[in-house]
Amino acid sequence: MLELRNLSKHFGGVRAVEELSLTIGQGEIFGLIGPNGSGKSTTVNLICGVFPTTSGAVVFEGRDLTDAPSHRVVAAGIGRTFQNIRLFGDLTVWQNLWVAQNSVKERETGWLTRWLGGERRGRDYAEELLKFAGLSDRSGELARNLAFGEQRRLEMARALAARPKLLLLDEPAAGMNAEEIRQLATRIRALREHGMTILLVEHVMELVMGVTDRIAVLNFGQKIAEGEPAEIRQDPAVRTAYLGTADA
Amino acid sequence: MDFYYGMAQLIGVHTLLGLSAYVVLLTGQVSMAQAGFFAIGAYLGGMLTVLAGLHIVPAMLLAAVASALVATVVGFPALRVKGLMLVVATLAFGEAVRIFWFNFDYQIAKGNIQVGPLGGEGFKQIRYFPENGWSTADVAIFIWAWVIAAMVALWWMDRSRVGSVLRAVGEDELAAQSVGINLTAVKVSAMGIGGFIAGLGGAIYAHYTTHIEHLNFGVVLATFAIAYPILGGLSSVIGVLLAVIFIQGFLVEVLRFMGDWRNLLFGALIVLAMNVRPDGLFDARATRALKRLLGGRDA
Amino acid sequence: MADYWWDVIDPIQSVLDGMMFGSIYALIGIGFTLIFGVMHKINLAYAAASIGGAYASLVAFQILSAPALVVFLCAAAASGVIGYIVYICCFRFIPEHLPLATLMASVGMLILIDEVVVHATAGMPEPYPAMFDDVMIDISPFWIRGDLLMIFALSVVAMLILLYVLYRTRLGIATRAVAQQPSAAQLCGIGQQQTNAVTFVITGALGGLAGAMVGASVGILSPLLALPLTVKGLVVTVIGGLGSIPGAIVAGILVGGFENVFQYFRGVTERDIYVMLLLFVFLTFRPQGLFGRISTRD
Amino acid sequence: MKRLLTIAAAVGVAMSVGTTADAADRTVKIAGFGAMSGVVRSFGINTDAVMRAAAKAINDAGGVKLADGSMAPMEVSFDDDRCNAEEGISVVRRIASSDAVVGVGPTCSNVAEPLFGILQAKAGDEGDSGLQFPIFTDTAIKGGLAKISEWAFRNVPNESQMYQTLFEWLASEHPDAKSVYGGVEEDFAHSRFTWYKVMKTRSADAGYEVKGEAKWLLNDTNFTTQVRAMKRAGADVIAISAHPFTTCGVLKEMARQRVEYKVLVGLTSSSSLETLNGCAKQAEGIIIPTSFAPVNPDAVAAADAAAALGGSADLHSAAAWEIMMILKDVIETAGIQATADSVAADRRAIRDGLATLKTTKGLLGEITRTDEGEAVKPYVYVHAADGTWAVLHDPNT
Repeated sequence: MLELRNLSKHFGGVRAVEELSLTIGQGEIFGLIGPNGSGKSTTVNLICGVFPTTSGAVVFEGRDLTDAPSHRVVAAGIGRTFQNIRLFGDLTVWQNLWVAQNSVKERETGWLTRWLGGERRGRDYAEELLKFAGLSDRSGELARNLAFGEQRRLEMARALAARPKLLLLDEPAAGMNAEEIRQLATRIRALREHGMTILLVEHVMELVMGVTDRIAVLNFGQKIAEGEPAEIRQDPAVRTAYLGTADA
Repeated sequence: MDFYYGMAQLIGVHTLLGLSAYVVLLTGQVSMAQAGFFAIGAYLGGMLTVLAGLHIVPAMLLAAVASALVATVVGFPALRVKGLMLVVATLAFGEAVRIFWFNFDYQIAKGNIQVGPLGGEGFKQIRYFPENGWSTADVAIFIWAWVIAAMVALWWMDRSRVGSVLRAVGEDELAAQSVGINLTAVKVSAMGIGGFIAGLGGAIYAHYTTHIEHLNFGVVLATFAIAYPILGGLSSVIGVLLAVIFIQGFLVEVLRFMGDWRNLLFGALIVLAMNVRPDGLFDARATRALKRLLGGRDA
Repeated sequence: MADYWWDVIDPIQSVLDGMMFGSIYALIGIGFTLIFGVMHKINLAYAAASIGGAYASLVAFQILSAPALVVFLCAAAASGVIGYIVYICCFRFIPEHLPLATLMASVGMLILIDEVVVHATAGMPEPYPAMFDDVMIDISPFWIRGDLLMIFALSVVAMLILLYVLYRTRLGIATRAVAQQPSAAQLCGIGQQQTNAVTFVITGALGGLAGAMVGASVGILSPLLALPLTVKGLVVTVIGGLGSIPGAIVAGILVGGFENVFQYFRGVTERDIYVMLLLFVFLTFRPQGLFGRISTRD
Repeated sequence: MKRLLTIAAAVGVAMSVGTTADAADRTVKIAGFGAMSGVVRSFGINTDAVMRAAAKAINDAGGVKLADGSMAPMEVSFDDDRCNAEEGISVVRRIASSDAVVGVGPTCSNVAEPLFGILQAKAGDEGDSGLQFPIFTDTAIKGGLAKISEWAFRNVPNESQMYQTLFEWLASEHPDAKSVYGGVEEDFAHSRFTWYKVMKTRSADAGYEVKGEAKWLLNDTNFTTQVRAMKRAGADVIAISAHPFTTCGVLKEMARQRVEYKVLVGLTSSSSLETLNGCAKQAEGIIIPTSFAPVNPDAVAAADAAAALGGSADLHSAAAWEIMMILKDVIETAGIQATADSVAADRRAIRDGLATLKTTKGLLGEITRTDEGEAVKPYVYVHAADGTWAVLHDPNT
């Protein structure tokens, strides 16, 4: 479904991502892990067209998305969340979802009503998303007034509002307690039930090992291992580079 | 009574100027080019009625469209820069427009006098209103018809998805892109809408002051343009109107009796207002209260 | 000398004059850039405060008939005080996350300072002292105005002092720390508000000197000066690269020089259009300015 | 909401214009306006003081005689228009909504021009909805403004005539001076008009060779390039059409570059204190034609009366003195009622009275008035000598 071909990104002399190749299949939950500064977030940003690639290609469903502007990436069916939450704080919870409704399905309705119509349009799907994120009773609240966990959930719901096929989650568990992480894992699995493909970039091993089908490990911008969670856990290279220092 | 109609005219025109900056500010762009668009509207509007003999309404619309086109063209390079760079870039553009009109001569004979813009000496006798027997009240009502139309359109836009999208872009461009918003389209359209409204305002301005010259459209006017929405608070079009009334009505007109003190108070009260209400005179809370008052659903 | 020679000499002479005049733009540009560097905010009242300081120093000139250099220093001191007042009124109490509010407040301050000056002087042009204004250095075929050279030298000295303060003293290091990492600096015990206030006083003093230099180079002060200086100062700041002091210096001199080139070849009425075009060229091909870094923060 | 309404009501009250006139003590209300703030603040201060001084002089002598033979005092008000077109219009609309019978002002040409535009072009023209309110302008020198409206009158010198005779006189006084070089503040309507349409053509008419002109903008500070060209031209007469700030800047630069000239001519409106305040030393000898100088007992008395009220009588403000005196005569001839109900009729009567005037008395002698509402005022040539303006020559003698 998503294929990265020899993707590289250099910032000046720093090789943030080097010759990275990955293939994520339809319906898969794919984990991308690695120590701090290993290039995980850069990879997400490259897929989303935040900054231009140095070399290599991003191919999604057979279409070349290398260096496509972000909004085209979204239109192609890729949604994302951010490591440090980036909600529209001065908009309400509901409006955050509303602005994100850019999918093909919405575009089929007349542009006039879609853009200039009132807030009632697209309500059903948004209602569904709010329920999914556990925010049904907070739709009129300004996003900035939400608690931290709620903000994380809203951001994920916002990414889903555009009806993506592939969801990139950039460290969604950062700052969460064990209970919240458990709920997150349930939510991720539920998404897969709905046919969503997920790329999970994460630090928290508990989560990654628990929900992913396959994992790739980055170190210094390069892929040092790829395989099923169990294999990765045993991989000596990974142990020295990463797991050796982190609590598995 | 004439005086009040005159004030209504002035407040109406400045509200249009403020609204034009408001739209652009929603996308997070502080544009100091609004005075430039205003000038384009003023000169073209004046030329269309005086030189081409058009009726005021088509003259205004044509001037506004031209001004919107220029604004759209400015919108593209403006995408590259943000923050202070954008302030300075748009300021430079506004000044360039002013200097363009300063160097622009186009006069034709009409009766026994020459009419049309004449560079540094200005463009005089744009007397469409008095020549056609419009009373001060007529003109005030005419201007307010436009102002209300613009305000209703923008109020509606604010409540529609467009408004949320503009604000989303203003708040976080990266996040806005990542939910599929086309930044270029949004920012350039905002510039275009702003240019259109500024063009309308400029065209009326030329007609109600009857004489324009390049010095009218300098940095001071550009500053006023952004002052209205900022002082009014960016939460609704009502704020813009309130800020215009505060500046043009209160600081300029009501305080006139204070003579010498008026001008000292002018700056000082703006400083004070920003300290007391940094979110603007009419902030988000006030807007929500108003929406409830109007029976709207507080989504 | 043959006539055609003047066609070569005159433009060069114009550029020389312009570049020396540009050192004033540089001083104003440094002020904008420094405040931007530390607070990421624009202080639009800056040029007005500079002229205000120069006006305040007229007291020393007209009543105490102090020598020119003392008058200049008084201008610097007065502008430092005004800088502090501007900080208190427009920046101190307005929340950090509302840059538009501070922008507007500084506009209010600009109007206020201008109007105070107008009230104090009835808007009359006031004579301002200069040093060496009767000296004309003749390096045939060119000549250089003694007072402009003096202004140039004083500006350079002021910039060197500023660079020393910024890079060699504890105060300067604190300022730069706040500029780069406000929260981390706070953890290290560097008071952000104190640093900001000090930045305003230092840049204010620098602006006062610039105001005095403007007065000295023209020979008169007028409240008319504040607005054009604000515009030119901002242009210089952007061309030089936001937050870059060497950038502001080079850009100031560059803009001063170009201004005169355009004036010489295209006339005074079109001059400023070309200055603005120069700015657009920079924004298009080098948006980070002469010495600015491309921001890698998102 | 309630608080908002209270504020709105308060604003409404504060904005309202007084329209009550007590029949018992009738006064003739004259409304002055001009710039009291900004760089031309001195204009407003002076005009305000001169108008009050003139009103005091008239009232001390008994006041103005009304239609029914009773005497009424003159009452003067003064509003600040910031030298801004929109504010000027607002101020006049405000005055016109009060019971003032005539307006005196504005100072700035750039206010006068739009302002005259909102007045009715032809008095009594039903099809023209312009404001019907007489305005008698003191300063606003830019040529030919009064023809915009029949309700507009000016008491300003005729620059074209002044400079014509000045250059003719100079040609006879300085037969060795053959050529003229101009300096013009290019972006200000009045100074630009005066150079291109007045000084340049009039000096050519007087037989001078015009060698060109240096141009600068009104807030320029660097004149090196322009002055170098000026020096290169080597003209005998330098004529500067600019306001005091840049006039001083240019004169200082001319001193630095040691520009040599035989005669220096300046713009009418620069014959004020501002120029002397800014650069008395460099301006020494500059010759300016002006419609006011304290050369006779009347003029001295007017200047003293103004000084007593904190203003200075110069060519701008002295015109306001004359206007007050002219208005007194016109009002007495026209015979106005000065009651609350007669305001419109009184204004019309004053306008018609002003329109029929052929000659009036001025401080320097008789002023002839044209059908277009312009004045042809007597004038003198002054020059800067030892930090004051001294009369150099009186063309009438």
